[in-house]
Amino acid sequence: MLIPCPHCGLRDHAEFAYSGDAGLKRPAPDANDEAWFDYVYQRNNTPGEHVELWHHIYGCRQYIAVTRNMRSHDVRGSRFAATPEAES
Amino acid sequence: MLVSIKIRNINDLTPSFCYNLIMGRQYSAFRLFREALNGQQGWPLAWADAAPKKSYDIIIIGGGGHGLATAYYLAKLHGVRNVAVLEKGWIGGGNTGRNTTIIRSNYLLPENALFYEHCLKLWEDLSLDLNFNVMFSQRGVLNLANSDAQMDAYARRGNAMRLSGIDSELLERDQVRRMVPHMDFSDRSRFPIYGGLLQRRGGTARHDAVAWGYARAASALGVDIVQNCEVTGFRMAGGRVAGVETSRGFIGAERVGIAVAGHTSHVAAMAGLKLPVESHVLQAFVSEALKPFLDTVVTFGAGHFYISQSDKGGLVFGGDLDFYNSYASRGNMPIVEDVASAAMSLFPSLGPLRLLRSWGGVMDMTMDGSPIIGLTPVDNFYINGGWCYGGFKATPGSGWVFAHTIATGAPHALNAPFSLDRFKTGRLIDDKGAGPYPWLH
Amino acid sequence: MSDFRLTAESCLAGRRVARTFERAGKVQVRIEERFPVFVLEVAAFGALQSQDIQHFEAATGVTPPAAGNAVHGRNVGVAALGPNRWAIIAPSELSFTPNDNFAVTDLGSARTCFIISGTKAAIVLAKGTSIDLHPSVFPAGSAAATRISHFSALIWQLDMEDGFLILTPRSYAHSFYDWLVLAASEFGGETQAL
Amino acid sequence: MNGQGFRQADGQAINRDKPLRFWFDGKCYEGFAGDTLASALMANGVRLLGRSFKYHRPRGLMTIGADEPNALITVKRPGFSEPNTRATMVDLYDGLKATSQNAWPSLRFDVGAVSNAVSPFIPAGFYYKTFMGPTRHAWMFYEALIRRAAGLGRASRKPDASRYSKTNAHADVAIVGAGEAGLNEALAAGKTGARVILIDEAMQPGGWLLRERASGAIQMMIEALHGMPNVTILSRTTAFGLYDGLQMAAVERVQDHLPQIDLAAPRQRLWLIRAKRIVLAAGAIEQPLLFEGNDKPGVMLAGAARGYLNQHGAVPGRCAVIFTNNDSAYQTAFDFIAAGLKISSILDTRADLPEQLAAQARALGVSVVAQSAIDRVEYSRGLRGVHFHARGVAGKLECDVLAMSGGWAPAVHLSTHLGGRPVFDDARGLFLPARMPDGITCAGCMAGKGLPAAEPTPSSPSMRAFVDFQNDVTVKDVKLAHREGYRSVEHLKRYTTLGMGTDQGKTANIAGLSLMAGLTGQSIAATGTTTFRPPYTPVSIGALGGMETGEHLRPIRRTPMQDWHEANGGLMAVSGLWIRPKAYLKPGEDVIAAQIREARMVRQGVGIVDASTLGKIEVQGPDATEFLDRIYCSPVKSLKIGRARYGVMLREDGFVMDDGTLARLAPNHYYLTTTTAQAAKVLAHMEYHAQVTWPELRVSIISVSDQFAAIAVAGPQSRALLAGLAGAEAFDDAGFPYPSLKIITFGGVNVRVLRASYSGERAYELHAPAAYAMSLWKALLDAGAQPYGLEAMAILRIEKGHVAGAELDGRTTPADLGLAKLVRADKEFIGRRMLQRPGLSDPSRPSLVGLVPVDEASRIRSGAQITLTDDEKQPVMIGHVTSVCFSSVMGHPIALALIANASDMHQKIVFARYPLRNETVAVRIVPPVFYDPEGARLHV
Repeated sequence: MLIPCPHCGLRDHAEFAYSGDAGLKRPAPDANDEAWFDYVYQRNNTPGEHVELWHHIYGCRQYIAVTRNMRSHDVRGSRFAATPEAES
Repeated sequence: MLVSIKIRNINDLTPSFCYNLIMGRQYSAFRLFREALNGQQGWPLAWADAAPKKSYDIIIIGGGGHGLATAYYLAKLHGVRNVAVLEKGWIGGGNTGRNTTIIRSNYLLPENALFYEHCLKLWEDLSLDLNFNVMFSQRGVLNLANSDAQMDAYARRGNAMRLSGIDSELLERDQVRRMVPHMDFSDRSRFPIYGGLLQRRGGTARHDAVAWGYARAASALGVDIVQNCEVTGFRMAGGRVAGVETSRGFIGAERVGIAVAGHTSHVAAMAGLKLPVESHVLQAFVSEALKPFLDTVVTFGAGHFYISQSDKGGLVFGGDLDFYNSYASRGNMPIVEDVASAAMSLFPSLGPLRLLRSWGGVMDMTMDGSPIIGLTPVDNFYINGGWCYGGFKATPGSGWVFAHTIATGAPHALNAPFSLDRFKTGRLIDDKGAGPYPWLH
Repeated sequence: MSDFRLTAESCLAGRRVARTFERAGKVQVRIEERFPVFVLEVAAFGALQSQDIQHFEAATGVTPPAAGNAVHGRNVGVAALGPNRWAIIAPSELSFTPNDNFAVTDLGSARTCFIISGTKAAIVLAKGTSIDLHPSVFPAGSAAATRISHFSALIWQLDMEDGFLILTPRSYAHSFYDWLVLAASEFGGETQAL
Repeated sequence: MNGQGFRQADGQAINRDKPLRFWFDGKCYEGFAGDTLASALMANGVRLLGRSFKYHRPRGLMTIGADEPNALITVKRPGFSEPNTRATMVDLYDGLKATSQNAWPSLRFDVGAVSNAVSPFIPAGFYYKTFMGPTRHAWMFYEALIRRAAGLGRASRKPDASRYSKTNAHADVAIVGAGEAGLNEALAAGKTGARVILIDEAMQPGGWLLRERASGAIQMMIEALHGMPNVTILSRTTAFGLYDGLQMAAVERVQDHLPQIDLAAPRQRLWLIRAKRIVLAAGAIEQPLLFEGNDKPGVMLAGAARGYLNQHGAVPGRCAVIFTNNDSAYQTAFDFIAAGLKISSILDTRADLPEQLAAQARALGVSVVAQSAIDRVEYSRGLRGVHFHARGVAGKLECDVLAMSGGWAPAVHLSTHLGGRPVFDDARGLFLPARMPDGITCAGCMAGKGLPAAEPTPSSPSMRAFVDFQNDVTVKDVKLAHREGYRSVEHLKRYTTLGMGTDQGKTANIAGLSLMAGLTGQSIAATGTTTFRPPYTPVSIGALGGMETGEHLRPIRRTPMQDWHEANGGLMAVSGLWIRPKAYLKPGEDVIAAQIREARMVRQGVGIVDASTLGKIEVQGPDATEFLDRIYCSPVKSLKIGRARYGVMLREDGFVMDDGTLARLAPNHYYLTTTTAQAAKVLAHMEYHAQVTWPELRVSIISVSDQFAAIAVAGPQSRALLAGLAGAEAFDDAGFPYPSLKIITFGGVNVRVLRASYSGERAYELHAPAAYAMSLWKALLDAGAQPYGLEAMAILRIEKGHVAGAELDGRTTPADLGLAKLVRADKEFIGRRMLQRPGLSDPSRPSLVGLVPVDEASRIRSGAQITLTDDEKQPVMIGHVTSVCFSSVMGHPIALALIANASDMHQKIVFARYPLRNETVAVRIVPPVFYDPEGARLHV
């Protein structure tokens, strides 16, 4: 499987460490328990497209947010996790 | 001696047993012999492929080992016979039919150890109980240790097991060598074998037979097994599940349990639940059939790898997850290569032997590596999932406690700790100590 | 207070012997270690402004190369490691003063530098790396932080024919060297003492 | 040596000037270069090549390729042997030695064949119905017997002497199959200058073209390709799997065709090919017909029969009967006649014969019988003839070979690897490739081109007809599966083992599912096929493992002092990727004595230890302080420049992730250490939060684990030792208090000296550039220091109650480890919120205590469980021993443990239970700091 790294280009996924759901937003310190529980533990995990983090540990060491289909493994796009979606 | 009808005590007079006996359906060598004389023409259906009724007392979604076992124990132990098992494809087609068939109860944490030991005890009687040979082979499960720290960790685990009444032995290097001599004990080994933890009562079973055996026994007790019936949604009424929408129409139910490991998240989502679960793919491999030379299940501590040899002669082995969320029951090459490297390193003679088939199973990976069996916020909706990659060995116990939970509306002491709310309370069951990173468990 | 001087030592000390392993009379791969090398990792906290680029050029004599590239200056080479991150490689000490927009980290001891050359150099590396080293895709001046077998490495296609510069973490370099020699053995090669 | 009695003048593939000697079951034969083992045995008139898996029935060649179900043999080589090898895929070489399998005492007389006689008693799935009693463990008894019958070939137990390799390749176009379609695709793509890789499993490209009587044309195509530098042709290479991202895996048999294998070079090579476009031109597989005796030696596929004749001049038989349901087999008749062999008759199952072909056959004097069926074959030490019936007629035909054709099925296997299902084409009655991702296309037969229409499988063939030859699945077994309800194709496969042999049912699956479709009354399309999984044909585990085996399974990480440790009595032990010295043994010393000596040395004088494996990270940037303050649960902001501090960080779920030392070098510049085990995780953890959680923070995180080697100098005399090397003033306590970091020049090199202590004694960690570390280590030795190892280090830290890996097991909170006071309530940090959950703040949680044996002579073991009583019946486990040592200062064993409700347990006597060795030791619970609790030694 190939992961499009915005810096390094198409690379085999063996260069990356998978790092889970890219959609998680750390709640404010005073957010309620539900919000925190949701952030740390609950995942949508619905079949189909999934935006997820791949850490390019053998390359540029950036966390890449990759849009990938969980059924077909087709990769639709990627961006640096550090870059807000808007800019990508 | 070959006759398998044996009544050890009154409990053996199970309904299914009597039914089979009366209907002349009882499997036995004698029956096999009789059938040989008329060309095996007299065998009835192993299980009736039922059409769904309008409604049931209990619907179990998922016709894998866990779902079928649940239905069987509901009927056998709790007297609930108006039960349907809904399977979207063919029974046993999920992870029941795609695993490396390893059975063990060698866990560190007491919650796990006690539960899996209960499963193991059920395994020991399963063939006789179901009158279907599931070929539970107690050939032993040997976990190799490759460092002092690992030996200490295994000692901790083994001692905890022994104090919980579970068999376990700590082997030194030379004892391991006597047991499995053709592993690499040379000095070119990257990770020398220090010793290992052995559970002799562990072993393997014939995975398909487990689904078929439970299906046959449950069917004999009046459970409807409905194949090619995909659940597409839940009909809710007053915060309760009223029934399920399926590819074969609406089916009403008093209570609904799901046992669809691998797909728990999206089935639960239909009932409005979000779970601490991710789906990941785990590959497994089988070699060409060879004259048996490995009679124990061996797991390799350094570089995740486990291997056993089936009764057909194939080496059955596997390794790590593919490490990314997936609902596709197939993996990729890096894991294939890494598993083969580990295989060659542990057994340097495997080089010329050939990999025959590889496959992938979709695993519910939970946030602490332990399953979820119990109640949900929806009060007549019960969940059984999150088996990570250890679901097969749990099959009988999982069905047993799930049946209890659904029938009585409350978890059994054995599955109480595996509640969904443990993640909220922080009373986690993290045998590996890996934290909320499902792909690391 | 005793008077002594510390001396630098390659992690391949004792291994850096000249060896030739021919195959069918051929020697097609050459493995050398360059020691000592001076390596700096420079990271900018944000996108480079013109004064940052000037600062960079003042220190290195070259403009920071774009992703996928490496450039030569006089006695210095610079390769792009990641967004706003570069490896500066030089045979001798070179100073790059950190400021509010640059973090500078000395990695001279952290990296081992190999030069792999010869007609089969790319073939040997292809045993371990999944990136495409074909000249049409990875011409001279290309650089990639990638994976070779179990090792993380920076591969830089040098101007010299069939020559690659490789930076790999020091603690792994021993194993990497053994891997290279094994990978090269089917073609015949030589390792160079320095 | 026997002559090649069945060799014809034909056979363009073989070179008669190159005779080769080979052995089969110890008997010597001759063949020619260009032969496969199969063709050479055929040329020598050897018809019996193997025994089937279940019934041990005699079997001969069925096919001419990778689809061979019967002719499985073991190739013996000096270094190793290769079981279950298809004779059809073995290129003949001089001196080849092969043996038959699954037969005892001999292939011709096989005792196992008795199972054939009892076959009525052992139908499909018989084992599910018996072997259950009388006791719960009965199966173990039966299994022992059954396993004796299991398996085909025998695996060697000796280490595999051969070498394997792996290579990554990239192409614009990768083509599978160098038959007519593949060659054309390669030429077309090659002309455009694209990088092309053409893969073919045979010894030379050409595919079926090589099996035509006249095949001059292809030589030109192949020469044209050889003329293109941008085209790579991989022969003897099987593309066995398709993977995501247009990746293809193939295995090249680099040396398997050579008489001598060069052990310095790979025997096989795994190709990992990434292409922009993949073309599947793998051709089609001929299917057998179902009739009684269809598995007998001498019964083979029609295409194979003429293939051997045309390609190798090997004669399957002198007089053939053709049995077919399609047009393709007529060519076999024509080729036989052209080769001067006899065709006794063509039996065609179809009512309407193909006029032209039938006329052509009759013109050659061959009778063609329509609507015919074979009732049985006559076989005794060879095929004698067939009994058939047709409209009106019935009779027997003499023959020594029966060439059958049940039609051709595209080799769709690869097309299904990415999840697609083959599509059934009703019109032509065959499965076409599945829908595939963009970039993958099919050509030739796989695209359905040039395949003859075949008549569907008859609904009720003979019960004794074999469907799966290798696994002995008969029509009767399929019917039994149907009768018992195993009707899904997957149930059929799993219940009868149909298609589960080494050939993965290439000649069995379609017949099997057609039969099931007939029985259920469903269409074949609705019945569907089982999924084909990689690999297409079996691949050696060695090739998949490549070079990364044995000592190369994982890299070994080495500190700069590694060679010295090994050369100076270091007792080395694996610890993660590192191999570290447990202790340095003096002559006559055992490891226990050595570690106690080393620990005392540190307590009383000074010692040095190689701590280079610690993780080291530099954090720089305007927001470095803010960032670290959120990462550590312990205070950071108050850390002054030049000072250091012990720090703890949590995972977001509130459990301890790691601990270490944090030092501030400059306002925006921090240097921190992690434990050896967690180094990589901590780096990734910090990068995650810097990039994902707080991208707005301007911070740079770089690992310097390899840049700095760390040497801890510990003991009351450490200062004196170091002062001797770098000057006393540098180590003046006023200017260099505990804990802090100072850069001090040693022998001209700046060294980061961290005044921190793991041993509880005055100690300094010298973090020196790794290149200079060995030189510094030597200087310390010259100054009189002696080294200590991991075990002594463990003693020293356990005596001080410092936690390490065994305590930081991913399940402990700061409070569990007695570190609660470090957790700052007045700031936000990773893990704060989850740490507040009841399960993590429950006072009954196991927490850290010390243990001493009541009888000081008795031994506590690491991994022991703690129970309240020594009662054998109802042991109540309240915790476990995490770390143990023999205390150098107290003169008896001490231990750290995690125990529930520890606060109420002080001075209580409990039991360290080690049932694995039947040991129970009474222990007293004491505070976890055994030595110098007030920390005075730090300043001595």
